[in-house]
Amino acid sequence: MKNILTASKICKQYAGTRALKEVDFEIGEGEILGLIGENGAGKSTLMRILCGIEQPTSGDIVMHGKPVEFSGPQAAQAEGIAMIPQEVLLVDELTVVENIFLGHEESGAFGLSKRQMLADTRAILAELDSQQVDPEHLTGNLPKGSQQMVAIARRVMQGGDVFVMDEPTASLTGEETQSLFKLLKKLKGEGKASVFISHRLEEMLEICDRIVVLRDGEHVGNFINDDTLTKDKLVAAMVGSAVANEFARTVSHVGELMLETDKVVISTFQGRKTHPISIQAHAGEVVGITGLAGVGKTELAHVLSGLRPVVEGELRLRGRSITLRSPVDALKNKIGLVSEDRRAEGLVLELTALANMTLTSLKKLSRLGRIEKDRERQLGLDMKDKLNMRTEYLGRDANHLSGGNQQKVVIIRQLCSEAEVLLLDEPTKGIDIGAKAEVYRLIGDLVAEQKAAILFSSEPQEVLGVCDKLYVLTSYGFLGPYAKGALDYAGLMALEFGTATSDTPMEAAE
Amino acid sequence: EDRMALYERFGEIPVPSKEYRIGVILKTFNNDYFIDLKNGFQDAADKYGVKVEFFAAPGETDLLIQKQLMEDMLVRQFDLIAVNPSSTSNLLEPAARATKMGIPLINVNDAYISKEDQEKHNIDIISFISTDWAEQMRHHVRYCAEKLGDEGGQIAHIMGFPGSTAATQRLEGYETELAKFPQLESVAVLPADWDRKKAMDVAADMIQANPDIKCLSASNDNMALGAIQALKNAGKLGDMIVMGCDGIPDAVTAIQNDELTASVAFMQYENGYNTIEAAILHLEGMGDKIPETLFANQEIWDKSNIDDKIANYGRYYSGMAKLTN
Amino acid sequence: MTDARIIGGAGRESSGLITMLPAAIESMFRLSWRALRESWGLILALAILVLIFSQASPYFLNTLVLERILTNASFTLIMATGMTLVIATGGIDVSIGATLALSSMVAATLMNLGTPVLPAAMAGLLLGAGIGAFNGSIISYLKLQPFIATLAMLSLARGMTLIISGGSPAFDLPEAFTSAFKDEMVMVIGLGGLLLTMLVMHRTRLGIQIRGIGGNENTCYICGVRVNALRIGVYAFQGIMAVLAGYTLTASFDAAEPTAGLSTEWLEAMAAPIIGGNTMAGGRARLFGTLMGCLILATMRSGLNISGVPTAWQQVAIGGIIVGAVTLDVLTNRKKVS
Amino acid sequence: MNSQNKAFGFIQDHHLQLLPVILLVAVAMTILSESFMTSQNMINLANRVSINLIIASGMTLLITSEGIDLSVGSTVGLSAVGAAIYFQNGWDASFGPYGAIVFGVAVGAAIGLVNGILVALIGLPAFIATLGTMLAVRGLVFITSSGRTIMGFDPRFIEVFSGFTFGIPRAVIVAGLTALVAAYVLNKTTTGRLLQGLGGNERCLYTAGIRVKRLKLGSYVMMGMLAGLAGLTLAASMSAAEPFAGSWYELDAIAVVVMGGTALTGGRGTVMGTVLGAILLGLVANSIILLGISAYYQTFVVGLMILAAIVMGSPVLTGARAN
Ligand SMILES: Nc1ncnc2c1ncn2[C@@H]1O[C@H](COP(=O)(O)OP(=O)(O)OP(=O)(O)O)[C@@H](O)[C@H]1O
Ligand SMILES: Nc1ncnc2c1ncn2[C@@H]1O[C@H](COP(=O)(O)OP(=O)(O)OP(=O)(O)O)[C@@H](O)[C@H]1O
Ligand SMILES: [Mg+2]
Ligand SMILES: [Mg+2]
Repeated sequence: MKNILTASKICKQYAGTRALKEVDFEIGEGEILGLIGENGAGKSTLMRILCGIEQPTSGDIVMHGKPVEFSGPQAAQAEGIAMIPQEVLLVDELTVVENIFLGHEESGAFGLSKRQMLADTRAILAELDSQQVDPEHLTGNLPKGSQQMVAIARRVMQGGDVFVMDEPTASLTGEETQSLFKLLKKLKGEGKASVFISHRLEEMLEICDRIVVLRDGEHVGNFINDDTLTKDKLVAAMVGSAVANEFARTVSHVGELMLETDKVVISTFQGRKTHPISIQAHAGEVVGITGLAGVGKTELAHVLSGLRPVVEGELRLRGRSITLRSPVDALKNKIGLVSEDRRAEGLVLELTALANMTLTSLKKLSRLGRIEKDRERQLGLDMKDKLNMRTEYLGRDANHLSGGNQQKVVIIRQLCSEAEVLLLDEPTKGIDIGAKAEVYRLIGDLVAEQKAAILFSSEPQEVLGVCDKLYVLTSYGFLGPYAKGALDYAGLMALEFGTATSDTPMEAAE
Repeated sequence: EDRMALYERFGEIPVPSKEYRIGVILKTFNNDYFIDLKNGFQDAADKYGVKVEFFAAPGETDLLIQKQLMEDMLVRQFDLIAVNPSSTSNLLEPAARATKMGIPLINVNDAYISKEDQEKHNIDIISFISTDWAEQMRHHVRYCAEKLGDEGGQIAHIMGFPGSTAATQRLEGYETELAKFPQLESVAVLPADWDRKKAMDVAADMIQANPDIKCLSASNDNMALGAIQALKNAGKLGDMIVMGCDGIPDAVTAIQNDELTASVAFMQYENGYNTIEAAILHLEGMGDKIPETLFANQEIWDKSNIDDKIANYGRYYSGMAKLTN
Repeated sequence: MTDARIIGGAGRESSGLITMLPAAIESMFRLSWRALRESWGLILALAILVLIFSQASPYFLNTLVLERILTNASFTLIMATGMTLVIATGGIDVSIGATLALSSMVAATLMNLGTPVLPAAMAGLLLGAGIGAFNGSIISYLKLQPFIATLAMLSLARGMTLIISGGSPAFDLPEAFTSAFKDEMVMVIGLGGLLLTMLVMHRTRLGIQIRGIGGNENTCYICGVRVNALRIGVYAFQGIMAVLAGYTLTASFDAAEPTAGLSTEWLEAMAAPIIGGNTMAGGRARLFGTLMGCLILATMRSGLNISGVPTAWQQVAIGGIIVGAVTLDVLTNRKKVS
Repeated sequence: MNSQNKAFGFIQDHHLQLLPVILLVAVAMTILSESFMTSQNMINLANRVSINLIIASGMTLLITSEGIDLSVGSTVGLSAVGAAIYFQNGWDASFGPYGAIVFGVAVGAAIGLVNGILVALIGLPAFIATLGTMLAVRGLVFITSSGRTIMGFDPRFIEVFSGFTFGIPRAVIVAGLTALVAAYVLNKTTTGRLLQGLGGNERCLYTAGIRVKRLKLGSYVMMGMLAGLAGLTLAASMSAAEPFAGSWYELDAIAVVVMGGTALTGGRGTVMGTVLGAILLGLVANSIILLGISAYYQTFVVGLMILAAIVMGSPVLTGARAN
């Protein structure tokens, strides 16, 4: 197998950090290469360099045997490198078609050949099993998963020899991931190479031929994916030490009833009404809410945090009925949301990580409206220790943090503001296995302090592993609660897809 | 009564055969000077029992708005329209249209629709009732030369908004007249856009840069008063001659208080008044009595004559009431 | 790179005149339908204005007035069209008034110096395009904020105008020039420019890419859109439109005024697109909305004049009406824009 | 690096981007004109800057929160005329000469409130909403002043703004204090932090449960009050209120804010930069006159200087991050 691309001794120095230290890296024709590493290991940075979005401080890249200097993304594209960045880069104001053909529009005798482009768009979306996406819809209003698929479609449409995908599956669902893998295999068949980044090691083991591991910007491992390769080996290489059961967390005694929804009906972004939803979240327990994408998990989270109105039914906090007109009310009632869409809702990218953490707890950090900077910093330091973040990150602008660290910042904000009911919508999206374990542990510690946590997630392992009590949101009904262990993976899948024979939900977990 | 003595221009004015509707379009209302002009129109109209309607753009430099304003006026079928154009050209089109529609026009005050333009665009203008702008600044220079005597000295000019007719013509008068007095050295010509605050800042810096200026000529009273303020702040009030133009109430007060040295006063009130009389003559078919151009008297007002000027003319300054009594 | 494409090559050959023509027509219909749906709040506002004014004054409903309104709207439209594109890229150009004055002054002066009309007019247009291109360049390459960059240009151009003209207008211009930009020509230029721009925005890649820049410059860059070149082009276009507007003004004055385009002209050219539902943030190009904006402004002015509302009160009314129109639009359909 | 400082409240280095330009001009002027480095000229300079600075300080906060207010110029006019009318109607008899200050600021606050309601509550684009109020309020100025310049302020009122303290003109002190407070609010207080957040990502603040509307509303009222204060300062320094007082002040204010390095896209703001911007603008105007540059060349030269200043401050050249 001959190499398409070889990068040697790549270094990248940022104002604050050395993101990459003399990384060597090569990829061959028809190879699917996995790239893993903790948050901030330098994966995205390396990819950005290979794609000409950033220039290396030192080191050189050889492609098809000849050395290349990528002055910019166009240059890299010309060489046949196709990048799908970590943060989905679509123009929200443009339609799906317009996005897919952006910069490569097709013109005919009467200007744009819109029909043609529509046809091609439908074709490629079909290829990715995303027929449901309307090509003339503004991408801004699409579900995250669909947005990711559109971004992938665009790249494929524009072609290339090396496809670089930075955590594409982070916002994808199971099926969507499978269609993506189908595509990767197809590309492989055509002798194209792909670089694939993910924090889901199972995926890595499933699809990759070879897996490269980065740690603190250094190349620390290179594994051929044969059947001897195991998740633990990879974890060990990534973290430097083995991580015990990532889901391990202190199970605490269940206390008073905190948040309760009584036959609450909500409307999804697509305007569909859900079945009546009745959940009970007690202090000291982690309640899971799962279901396929589009069933309305996020919407439920939004309803519980005052972002969306309740259509029918009643919300109760500690038994007394409450109405949440806006997130302000939620904050007053000490209900906090860790939003799924971290860039759009979670962070102020212009503010430092620290400022983002303390955004909702400024009152208690200030006297007469004056922020007491050292107390603020102290709080930040304490918090970042809990999720072992590097101190230097505190002072860095949020948009210069790696994806995972951004997610940590958003979670820390809720911890600072002393929320008693914590709503976590896909909280581990795009964070590394170590961090995941910490987040779970953290959730554990929280509920141990007699707080309630509600985890909205579409990752079966996660909900099955972490939650004391599980509800399943499906198009045909609202199921649950199921006690921990009452469901296994297969059972859960069966419920989500509605293929299960009626499973007897347990009585409220006590 | 004395107004007749002062302003009688046309002899006996006939009683209008009907209540004529006369449209008046001015540059702006937001300036004492134009308000006095307006009052001239109003008083005459009341006296002879004709109807006037006033229009004006917000500011003197809103050429386009004034043009559109007049175009819209035309549909309202006035018997005669008096125009005070913001520039020599911005009202040509509507004026031509008016003539086509058979609406007689009188050109009041500064911007003058020239003979050539009148022919080129077939505009009939009965009369140009105005003031000689250049002349006003000539007054300034002469007054200054007389006061400073033979040894002369430094003089400076604060002009209005660069590019506006009045500012340009007044500057021209200032410069042409200066040529006649070698003993006067013009050290600065600076624009302050008719704005009092700007004039204050400009003057402050100007006297800084040229400590021995003997005479400040401002293109209107408003700016002159700004300059006065600057002199006060610098504690140089009274060190130099300051001259304004228009004779607005504030200026008169300033002269009485020995702050402003002099102002070139001219009866904008009179222009308004005469225009109505001329209009009536024309509409009554006695157009032959109207001269092609009619310039209002203008004279230097200073401490020496201010009080009896006020005594005589005061009441014709709408703003003077507060001074005379 | 099309050969490298993997999927969706199907039926490319069939793209010929036969399939294109109906496509073009059909999409035109869809567009105009969407335009109507997007801006019915504005249409409503306009209707209300007409109703009020026709009640307020017997002279309002009158062909002469209608003609005036259309002409005035067209005049604003010439610049507003360019501004719509500038705003679509997420930019703003406050220098158009000054550009208008300068190029008109230059062209007029050249003509008075005996230069034939065509070259003189061309010179003015080139100057305008140059000024625009300069704006675009410093914004693109020096990453300056459009507002401040064009503000500097405002002073420069304004100053140049004064220097060249010495403060006095340049008059009696050749008949050939004035007649080419007078009366109905204003409407021709205004509406012609609008239709042409609409065509470009909807039928060519430029449309997508211009909106793209406003939406997410970075993405466009990564996707190989020539962001800087495009932005420079847009500002140059705006410059040209400003000059054309200047020429119509000069023609109707039969003189190039040093104080032309000082305030209202460019303020309204900036207001119209935003009244029309284009957002300062960029990413949208609602040219039909811009047209409605111009019509609302023109109707408002004439209406107030004819109803004999005193100038001062007119100002109040104008402010109120602008706010009212946008409110109506926001409340009817537009998403919140911050 | 600099963002680290920012977290702990230090001045970001690129806030001072205009300093070299200012020094350059100052040095050049000292050489070119002996009357430049005189105390009197410095006082003139400061006076020139002060009113713009009062407005620009508020505008910095507003723009940092991704707002903008084009109506400040008209507000200046209305508060000036308001104060004049206060004395004309002899209200000082009952409320004393200093009541005029309260009145003028209140007028400003009222206009700010209207802007706030339009932008924060109804959700109009700030640009168009305040353009509307800009025209409307100017109209009110014309009406209330009936187009005339109004004089006759109580000397005690004038003293407040136009007197001297320790040889420093009061107007300058007022402006200086305003800038200081603005800087303090922006860098040290909860409000400032939230304003930055608002400019950075409004959706995030809303989701986090912060009273976004109230915050916005407040910022516009604040802007209005400062414009009112500027109006009073103007009226006092002229001891007159003109119908056109304050025209185009909004442009000057926004210009210096942006020159100073605050992004119109919100999220990042610097009062320090604004102060320098205001100084530079005043310096240019002052220099032109000291050098006796001919009337018709002034506008051009001003443009040239602004261009030079912003080019030198360009993120590309200073290496600072582009917003
Ligand atoms: N523009 C920047 N300026 C300064 N530091 C940066 C910048 N971009 C990234 N970094 C730092 O470089 C390091 C590598 O970041 P990178 O985004 O490559 O991590 P990653 O491996 O992609 O992490 P994740 O899995 O969370 O995406 C991190 O420490 C990050 O904080
Ligand atoms: N109209 C919309 N406004 C805001 N966000 C939207 C909208 N439509 C979709 N989204 C986003 O797209 C994502 C998918 O939402 P959807 O309700 O379809 O799935 P879900 O039930 O939340 O499942 P998941 O959380 O796995 O996406 C959500 O994160 C939501 O934030
Ligand atoms: Mg990454
Ligand atoms: Mg979701």
